[in-house]
Amino acid sequence: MRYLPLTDTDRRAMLAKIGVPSVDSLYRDVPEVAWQGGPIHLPAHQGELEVERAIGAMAAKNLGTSSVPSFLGAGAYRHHVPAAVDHLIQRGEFLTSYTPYQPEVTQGTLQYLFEFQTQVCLITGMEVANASMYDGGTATAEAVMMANRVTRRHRAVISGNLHPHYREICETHARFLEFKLALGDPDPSGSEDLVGLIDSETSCVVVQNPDFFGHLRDHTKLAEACHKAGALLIVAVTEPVSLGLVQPPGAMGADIVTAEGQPIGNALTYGGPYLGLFATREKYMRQMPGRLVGETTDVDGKRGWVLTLSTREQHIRREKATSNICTNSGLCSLGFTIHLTLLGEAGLTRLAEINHANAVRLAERLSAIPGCRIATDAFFNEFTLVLPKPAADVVEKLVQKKILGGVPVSRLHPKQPELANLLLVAASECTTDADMDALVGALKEVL
Amino acid sequence: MRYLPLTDTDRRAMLAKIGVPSVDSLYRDVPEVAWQGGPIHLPAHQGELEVERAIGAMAAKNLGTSSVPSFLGAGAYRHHVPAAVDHLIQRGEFLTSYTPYQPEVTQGTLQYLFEFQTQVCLITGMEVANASMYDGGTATAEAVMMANRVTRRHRAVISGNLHPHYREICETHARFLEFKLALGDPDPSGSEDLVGLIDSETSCVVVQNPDFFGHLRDHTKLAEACHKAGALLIVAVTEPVSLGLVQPPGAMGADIVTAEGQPIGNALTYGGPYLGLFATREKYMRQMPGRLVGETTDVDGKRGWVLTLSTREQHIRREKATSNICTNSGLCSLGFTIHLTLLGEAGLTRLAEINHANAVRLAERLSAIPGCRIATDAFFNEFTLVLPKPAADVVEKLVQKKILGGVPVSRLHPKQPELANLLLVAASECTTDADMDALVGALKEVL
Amino acid sequence: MAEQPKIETWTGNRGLMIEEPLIFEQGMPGRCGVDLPAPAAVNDRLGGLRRKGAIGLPGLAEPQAIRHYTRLSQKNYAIDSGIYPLGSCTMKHNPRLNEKLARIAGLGDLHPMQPISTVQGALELIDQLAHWLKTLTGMPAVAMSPAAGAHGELCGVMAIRAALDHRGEKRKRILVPESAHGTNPATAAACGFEVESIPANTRGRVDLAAFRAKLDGNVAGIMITNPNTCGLFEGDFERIAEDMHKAGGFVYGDGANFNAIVGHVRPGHLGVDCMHINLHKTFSTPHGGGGPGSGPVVLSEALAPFAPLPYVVHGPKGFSLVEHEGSHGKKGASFGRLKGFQGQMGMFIRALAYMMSHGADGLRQVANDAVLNANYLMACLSEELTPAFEGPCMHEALFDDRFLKDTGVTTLDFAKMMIDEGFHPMTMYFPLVVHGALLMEPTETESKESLDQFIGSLLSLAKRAKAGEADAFHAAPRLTPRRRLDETTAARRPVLRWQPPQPQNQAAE
Amino acid sequence: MAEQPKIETWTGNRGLMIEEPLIFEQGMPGRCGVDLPAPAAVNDRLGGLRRKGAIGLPGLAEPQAIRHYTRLSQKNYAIDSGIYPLGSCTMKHNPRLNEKLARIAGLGDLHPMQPISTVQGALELIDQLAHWLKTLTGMPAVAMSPAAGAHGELCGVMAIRAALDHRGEKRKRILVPESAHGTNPATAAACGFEVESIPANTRGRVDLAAFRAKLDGNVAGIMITNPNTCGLFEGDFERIAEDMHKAGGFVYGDGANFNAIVGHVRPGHLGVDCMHINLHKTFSTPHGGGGPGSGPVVLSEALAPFAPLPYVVHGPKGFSLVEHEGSHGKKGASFGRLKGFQGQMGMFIRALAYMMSHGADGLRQVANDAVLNANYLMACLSEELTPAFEGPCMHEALFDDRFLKDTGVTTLDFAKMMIDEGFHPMTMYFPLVVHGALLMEPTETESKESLDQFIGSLLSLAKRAKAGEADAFHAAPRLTPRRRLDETTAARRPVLRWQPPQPQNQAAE
Ligand SMILES: Cc1ncc(COP(=O)(O)O)c(C=O)c1O
Ligand SMILES: Cc1ncc(COP(=O)(O)O)c(C=O)c1O
Repeated sequence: MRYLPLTDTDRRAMLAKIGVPSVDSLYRDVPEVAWQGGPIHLPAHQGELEVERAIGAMAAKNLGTSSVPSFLGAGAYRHHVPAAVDHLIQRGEFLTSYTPYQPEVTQGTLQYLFEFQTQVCLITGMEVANASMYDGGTATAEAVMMANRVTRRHRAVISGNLHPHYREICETHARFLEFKLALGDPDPSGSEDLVGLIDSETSCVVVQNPDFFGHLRDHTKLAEACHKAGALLIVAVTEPVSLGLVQPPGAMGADIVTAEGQPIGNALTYGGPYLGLFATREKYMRQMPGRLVGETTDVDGKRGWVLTLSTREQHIRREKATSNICTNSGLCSLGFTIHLTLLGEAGLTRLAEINHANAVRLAERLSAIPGCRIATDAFFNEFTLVLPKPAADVVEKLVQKKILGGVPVSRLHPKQPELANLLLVAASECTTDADMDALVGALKEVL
Repeated sequence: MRYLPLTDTDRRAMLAKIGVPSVDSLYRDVPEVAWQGGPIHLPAHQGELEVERAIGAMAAKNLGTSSVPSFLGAGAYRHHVPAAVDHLIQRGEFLTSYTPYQPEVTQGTLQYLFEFQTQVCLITGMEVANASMYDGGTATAEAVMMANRVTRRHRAVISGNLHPHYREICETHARFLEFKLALGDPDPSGSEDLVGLIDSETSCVVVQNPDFFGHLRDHTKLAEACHKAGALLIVAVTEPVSLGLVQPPGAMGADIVTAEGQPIGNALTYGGPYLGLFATREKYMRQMPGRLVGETTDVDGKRGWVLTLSTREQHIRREKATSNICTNSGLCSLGFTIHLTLLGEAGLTRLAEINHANAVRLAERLSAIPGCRIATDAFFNEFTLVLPKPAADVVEKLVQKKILGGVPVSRLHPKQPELANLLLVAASECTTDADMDALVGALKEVL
Repeated sequence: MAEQPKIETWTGNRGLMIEEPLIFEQGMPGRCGVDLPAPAAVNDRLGGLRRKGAIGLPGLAEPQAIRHYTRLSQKNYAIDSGIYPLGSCTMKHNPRLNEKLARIAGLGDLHPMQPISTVQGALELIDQLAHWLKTLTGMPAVAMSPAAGAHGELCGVMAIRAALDHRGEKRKRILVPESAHGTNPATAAACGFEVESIPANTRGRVDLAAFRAKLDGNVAGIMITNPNTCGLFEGDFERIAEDMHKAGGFVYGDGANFNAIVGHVRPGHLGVDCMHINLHKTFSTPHGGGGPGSGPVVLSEALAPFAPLPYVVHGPKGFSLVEHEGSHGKKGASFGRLKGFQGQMGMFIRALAYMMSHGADGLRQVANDAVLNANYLMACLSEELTPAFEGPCMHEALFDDRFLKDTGVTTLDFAKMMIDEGFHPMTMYFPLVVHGALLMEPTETESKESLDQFIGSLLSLAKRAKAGEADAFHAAPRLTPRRRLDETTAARRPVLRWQPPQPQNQAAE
Repeated sequence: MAEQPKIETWTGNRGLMIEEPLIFEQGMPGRCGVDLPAPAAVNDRLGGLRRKGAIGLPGLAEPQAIRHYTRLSQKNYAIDSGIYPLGSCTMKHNPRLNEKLARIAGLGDLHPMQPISTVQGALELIDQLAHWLKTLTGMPAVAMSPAAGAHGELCGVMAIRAALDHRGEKRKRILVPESAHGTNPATAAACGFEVESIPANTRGRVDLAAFRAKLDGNVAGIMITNPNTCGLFEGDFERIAEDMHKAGGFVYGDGANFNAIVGHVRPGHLGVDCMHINLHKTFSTPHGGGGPGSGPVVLSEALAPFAPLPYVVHGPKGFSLVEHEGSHGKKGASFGRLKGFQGQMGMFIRALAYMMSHGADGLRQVANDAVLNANYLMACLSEELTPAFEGPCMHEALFDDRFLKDTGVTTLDFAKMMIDEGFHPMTMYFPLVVHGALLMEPTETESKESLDQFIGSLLSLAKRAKAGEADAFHAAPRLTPRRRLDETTAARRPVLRWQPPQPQNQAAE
C-alpha cells in the first residue's frame, strides 16, 4: 500500500512497546455490535494506473468545455488561467499546509492572504475583506446574516435577479434563523426597482451586478435609499472579471460586497471548489464572518502577518461566533491572487475589455438571427437571448452538434413558464470567431 | 511582454546611469553590415492562449501512444510513471537550478545525484556510475572511446544486434577519431558469436542485452574472452526495467554498462530528452566521462556532497578532457531516481515481472496467428515477430485501425531486405487484454 | 557548529531564506504578467457604467510573480516538509495522483450548468463516491453538497430541524459536549438552537449522567464527536443515541475523526442520524493552507427525506440531478439549498481516487496504522509527558501540561521550541476539557522512523524544560523566517490590507 | 536580531531547514511507493537469465518519497529563488507554459519510432522551430539533433571535417581563443584535431595579429564565441571569418551567448559557417540542475550537405524524416548520426513556445534588456569593483579581482559571502584570460529592483572586504544548509556511491 510507510516489522515493534498483542486490542472501547470484523463490500486497493483508467473512463463520458465551443455562464465562467497559477498552487508548501495557526512557519500563507484581502478590497472598491468563504452563494447568505447583526433587524430584501442559487441559500438560512425575506420576481427586462420594498425592518437589500440576466445597473440610488432607511446594501458579483471594466460596487455605495472568485484563477471543475469573496466597510469589520489576516511585527521588530480578530470566530467564541465557518477556500484564494498578480492593473482591464468586446460581437450576431432577440442592453460578458422556442430544447439540440450553447434560464427558474425561452449566453477571451460561427450556424439550423 | 520586468521608466533610468542615450549605442561594437535594424520576418509576440492553441493544433495532428493500443519499443518504452514523479521534478528549486557548482546551496541536486549514481550501480551490478549522459546511444559511444583510452587500443567490435542508432553513433565517432570498428551483422536468430572477432588490437566488444531483436543472452563467456584478450566488455541496455528481473551485466562480467534511462521516470516525448546511464568498475573511475558527485564533509563536520574528480572534465582539462560533455540530463536523472525510489526493490521486481508476463502472453497469442512466428525465444518485454509480409506495410495498415502495432525492423535496417518482414513488438504494464485483442484481431484482418 | 553571535546581511536575506516584500511594493505601471491581444473594436454596451479611476493593482512580470510565490512558499511548513501532528486535523499525505486526476479534461473543464446528458460521467463519479461513503458509514443516504465540515454540520442540524418541523415539534436545545470543536456550538446557534454544554467525565468521555440530566422533550439532538476530540472512543455512544432517540431527538455525529475507525466501525450501527465526513481529513484531499474542503453528510432513513438540493439520482435513462423540489416527480421535503451548484467536485474526484487506491482493505489498514501510530506516540512520550487520560487512545494522543508544572514553560513555549526542531506543533489548548492540552495526531502516513525522531526530540525538550531551561523556551522559535509575532497589537489596531503610501493615488486618472 | 551564540537542536534540523538522510538509510523491505497488480501467471521466457540475488534498492512509501525530494529541493538555490547571475549560463526565467505544453497528449506521449503518418504535427513543430532558428541567425540550414551545446559543437566541427574530407583536405588544427569555454577545445580534440590557443588582446577580444600568425593551410577552422566569454562583441569577427575562409578553413560560432544579440545580429551575416544555439540558454528551456539541454546547429550552404541524420523534409505528402543516407532519394554526404532518435523534442516544444510568446519584437527586446541589465550592473558595481575591460559590455559584466588586492579576500570568498546574502554567485575564475574573474550575467528577466538590491549588497561586501573583514569572508557561507565543503578529500578518496553497512546484505537471498 503505497501511502502507508509502516512495515509489519514496525507494527510488531510498536505493539510491543505499547504492550498490546494486536491493533484490535487498541479498539477495546468499541462495542461488539458496531465492530465490523467481516469483509467490507467495496473493491480492494488498486494501483495508480488502474485508478487513472477508472476515473479517466468517467471523464470520457463527459463533454468538457475545453473540447467544444462553450457559452456557459450563469455564475461560473471559464477563463484562460496562466500555467504559472496551477504550477504555483501545487507547491507542496502551499498545497499541504493547514490553516496558518503557527505564524512563524506559515508566513507564506499569511502574506498571500494579506495580499489577497487587499486585492479584493481594490477590485470591489471596499475597505476590508476576509480571507475567503466557500463560494459566492454562501458568502452572500453570510452577508445577509451579518447585515442582520449589524442592523439588529431581521428582514432582507432580495432582488429577483439575484442568482437563484444565492437566493435559495438565503432562503434556507432564513428558514432556520427565522428572519424574513422579501423576494423580488425575476425580471429579464432589467428594470426591477427594489426601493419600494425597503421598510424600517429591513436589514439589507441584496442585488447582483451584473445581474443573473446579465444586466449592468447603477445601484447608487438604491444605496442611498438603503442608507436612508438604515439598511445595508449588499452587492453580489458572480463574474469578478467585470470589475476590470465596470464601476465597482464600492463606488456605488455598497456596504458589503460578495463575489464568486472562481473566474479568476480557478477551474470550472463542475461547480467546486469555488471561492467566496467577502468585503465590507471598516466600521463593520468586527461583525465579519471568516478569517482575517493582519499585519504585525515579531520580537525582532520585523514585519510579519498573523490571523487576527479571532474572537469573532467559532474556535474562540463558539456559539457566539459571527459564523460557524472553519475550513474556507484557502487554495482557491491562492489561485485567485496569483492570477490577479499576473494580470495586474493593465491585464485585468484588458481582459475585461476583451470579454466585453467578444460578448458585444456575439450579441450582435445572435440578434441578427430571425426570431432571436437580446433582452439585455447593458451587460458585461453575458446576456439573455430570447429564443422563439424553449431554451432547454434548443440547448439539447446544440449538444447534438457538440456545442454547449448557454444556460437555459428554466434550468434555474423551472417554475416560471414565462422564462422558458430565455437563454443565458456568455463569451470570454476564450471565445473564438470560429466558436461564434459555430453557434450562429447551429442556431439557425435548429430554430 | 510578460517575461520582461523592465518598464520604460526603468530603462530610461538605467540608460542615464550608464550614460548612454539608447540601448543601440551599447551595441556600438557591432558592425553595420551585421546589424539588423529592420523588421524580422517572424510573427510578433502572442499570449499564452494563442501559443497554447497553436501548439495544441500541432499536437492534435499526431496519434499519441496514450490514446491507442501501442506496442512500440526499439529503444524507447512507455511505462506508467507515478504522478509524484512529474510533480517533484517540476519543483522550481530542481527545475530552474544550474549544474551544482556552489555546493552550499545545491545540496539537493548533489544528494539526489549521489543517490542516482548508487541506484545505477545497484541495478547494473557495477561499482561506480556517473551523473548521466545525453542518452543510451551517446553513452555507448563514450564507453567505446573510454575503452580505447583504458586499453590504449583502437578497434571496437560491435554486435550486429546493437541498436542501429547506437551503432551509427559509434561509427560517426570512429570516423572522426579514426579508430576501427568491426561490425557484426544483424542476427534476428540471436545466435551471434563475437568471440571470433576479438583480436589483440581490440579495445572492447559492445553488445546489447536484451538485444535489438529482444534476445536475452548470457554474456559471461564473452566477458571472459574479452578479458583474456585484454579488451573490455561493454553492455548496453535499452530497457532498464529488465534489470528488475534479469541478471545484470555486472554479474556477467561487463566492464562498462551503458543504458537508456528513459523507461524509468521519463516520458517518450518523441525521442528526447532521454537519459544516458553510464557505469563501470572502480578501477576505471578516472577514465570516465561526465560528472561525478562524491561524499565529503563541510567545515562543521557535517556530511555533504560535491562535484568531484573534475580534472577529467572539459572545464578543467580542456582538450585533454575525457569527454566534451557539459550539460547532461540532470532533470531526467531526477525523474529516473524518483521513480526508482518509489518502485524500490519490490516495485521494480514486480514491474519487471508484469512486463515480462504481458510480453509472454502477447507472444503466445501472436504466434498463433497463421503465418506469424516469434523469432525470439528468450526475451524480456519485447520480441521479434516474423510476418508473412513487409512489416512496414502491415504497420501502416494497423495505423488505419488506430493501432500502433510495433516498429518494423526495416525502419532501422532499411538496407537489409531479409529483415523486411520483421516487426519488433513490445508489451508493458500498460498493455491491457483489450489492447492485445485489438492487435491480434487487426493483424488477422490485415495479413 | 561555530555560529557567530550575530550574522547580519545587507539584504536581510539569510542564505536560502529570502525576504520578500508585498506585491504592492513591487508593482510598476507598464509591467504585466500576461500578454493579451487587443480587444475587437466595438461600441461598448456598458450602459455608462465604465469604471472611473484606476483599480490600484500592482503590475508584476511573470518571473517576478513566480519568484514571489516561490519565496512565500519557502516560508511555510507543510506535510511535505515533515510531520504535522495537528490533532483533530488529520494532516495526512496528499497523493499527487489525485491532483492530476482532478485536472483532467472531462472533469476539470466541466461547467456546472452543462446539460445533464453531457455530464453522465461526472454524476457517476458523485454517485460512486456516495456509495463508498454510505457503505463505509453504514448509512442509507448522503448529502454531497456541503463545502466543509462546518458546512456539513449546518446541513445535518438543518435536516434535524426540518424533521422536527415536519413532525410539528419546536424543540429549542442542542446538547454539545464540552470537548466539542467550536464549529459544533456555532452551528447549532446558526440553526436557531440554544446550546447546552455537557461536561466530560474523568475518563474524557461524555458524562452519561450529566447527559441524561439535560435530556428532555425540548432537546432537538446532540452533536457528538466519536472518537472524540480527546482521541477517545465514546463507549457510551449507543446508549446516548438510544436515550436521545427515545426522547425524540436526533444524534449528530461529528465525523472529523473518522480516520480512526474507517473500515472498523460503521457509525450507522451506533445510532447516528447524520454525520459529516471531512474529505479533507480522512480522505486526504489537501488542506491547501486553509481549504477548500468538502463535508458530505451521511443521513439516516429518518433524515434522508430532508436532504438538501441538489442530489444525484439514477434512472433508466442514466443519472440525473434533482435541483428543485418536485422536479423529480415527487414532492419531497428537502430543506433547500445550501451551496451553489453541486458541491466540491474537485474534492470528490480526489477522495474517490484515494478510496479506490486504498480499497476496502487499505482503508481498514489506514485506521489501524493511524491508531497504532498514536498509541506508539502515547507510549513513548509518556516517559516525560503527562497523558491526559488513561487507556489506549484512538488516532490522537492527548497530553496535558502537568509535566511542565513549575518549569516556567507553557504549552505554547513548548510548541514554539518544537518549531526550531523542525516540526509543526500539535494542536494546543484544545480540547478545552484538558489543561494546557497538547493534542497529537500523527496519522498513518508517518513512518516509525519519523515518529522515533519526533519522540526523541520531544523527550529531550521535556527534559530541558524540567532542567530549568525556560529562557530558551521563551525565546523560541529562533530559527524561523519570523520569530514570535505580536498578536495583541495585531488585534488591537488591525491592519488588514496594504495601503498605498499616497492615498491620492487611488483617486488619480 | 538577538541570535544566541549557539542554537543546537536535538534533531539537527533548523526550523524549516530539515536534515534528510539518504534514501538508502530510510528504506525498509516490505515498503513500496507503488501498488502493482500481480503479474499474469506464465511460464517465463527469460532463457535462464533470471536475476540471482537481491538488487539492494531501498523501499520507501510515497509520503516518504515526496518528503525526501521536497526537503532536498529546499536545499537548492534556483532562478525561482532569486537572481542567478552565472555568467555564460543565461539563467533566465523558465516559463511554466512551456512545461505544460511539453506534456500535452499528442506530444509528450509520442513514441520516436511511430509511423511518419502519425507524427505530422511533431515534424511540423520541428520544422517551425528550425525556421525560427534559421531566420534569427540568417543561416540556410539547421541540424536539430544535438543534445546540448557541447554536442552541437561536435556536430559543427564534424561537419567542418566532413567538408574538408569531401574536399580531400587533411587539415589538422583548430584555433581556439584562450577565453573559450572548455567544451570548445575538448570538442576539437574529440573530432581528432589539434587545438591551438589564440591569446586575447588587452581589449578582451581575439588578438587579430596572433590569429593571423597562426593561420595557414593546415588550419581547419576557428571556434569563436561571439559575444565572447568576456561579455564583449568580437568587432573583428568578419575580418577573422574572411581571413579564415580565404585560408580555406571554416568558422565555428559558439552561440552560447546568442541572448545578447538575438534579433539584432544574424551570425550568418558575420561569416559563420556553423553555430550551436543552446536552447537552454537563449530560449529558456530549464537547466534542470544540469540538463537536459538542446543544441541545434545552424549551418552555412557550405556545410549543410554534411548535416547529421536524421532531418525533417517537407514534400507534397507532408513532412517526412530522412533517417538514412539515400533514403530520401539522393545520395547525400551526411556525416552520420550523432544522437538516438530525433533530438530533444521536449526542449523543441518549450523553445518554440518561448519564441512564439516573445515573437520577433519580443526577442529583440530580450537582447536589449539583457544588454541593458548587464551594463547597468557594470556601471553601478564599478564604484567598488574593478571591471576587467573598458567600454560597454554585451549581456554580461566581467570584473577581475584587483578590487580585492591585499584584502585577504579571494574571488571565491567573495562569492561565498554573496550566498549568505541570498544570491547565487556569478561565474568565477572564468574566462581564464582575467585574473580571479567574476563574470555576471543578470539576463533580461531580472527586474531593476532585483538588480538594485544585488548591487547594494555587492557594494557593501566590497567595502567590507576593503575594510579588513577578511575573517567574515573566510567563514562564509554561514547561513546555508552546509558550509564550505572539503573538495580535496572528496577527490583524493572518492566516495561516489552509498555502500550498505554490512556488505553481506548484497549476497543474501
Ligand atoms: C472535530 C471537528 N469538527 C468539525 C471541524 C470543522 O471542519 P471544517 O474545518 O472542515 O469546517 C473540525 C475541523 O477542524 C474538527 O476538528
Ligand atoms: C560559451 C559556452 N560554450 C559552450 C557551452 C556548452 O554548452 P552545453 O552545456 O549546453 O553543452 C557553454 C555552457 O556553459 C558555454 O557557456
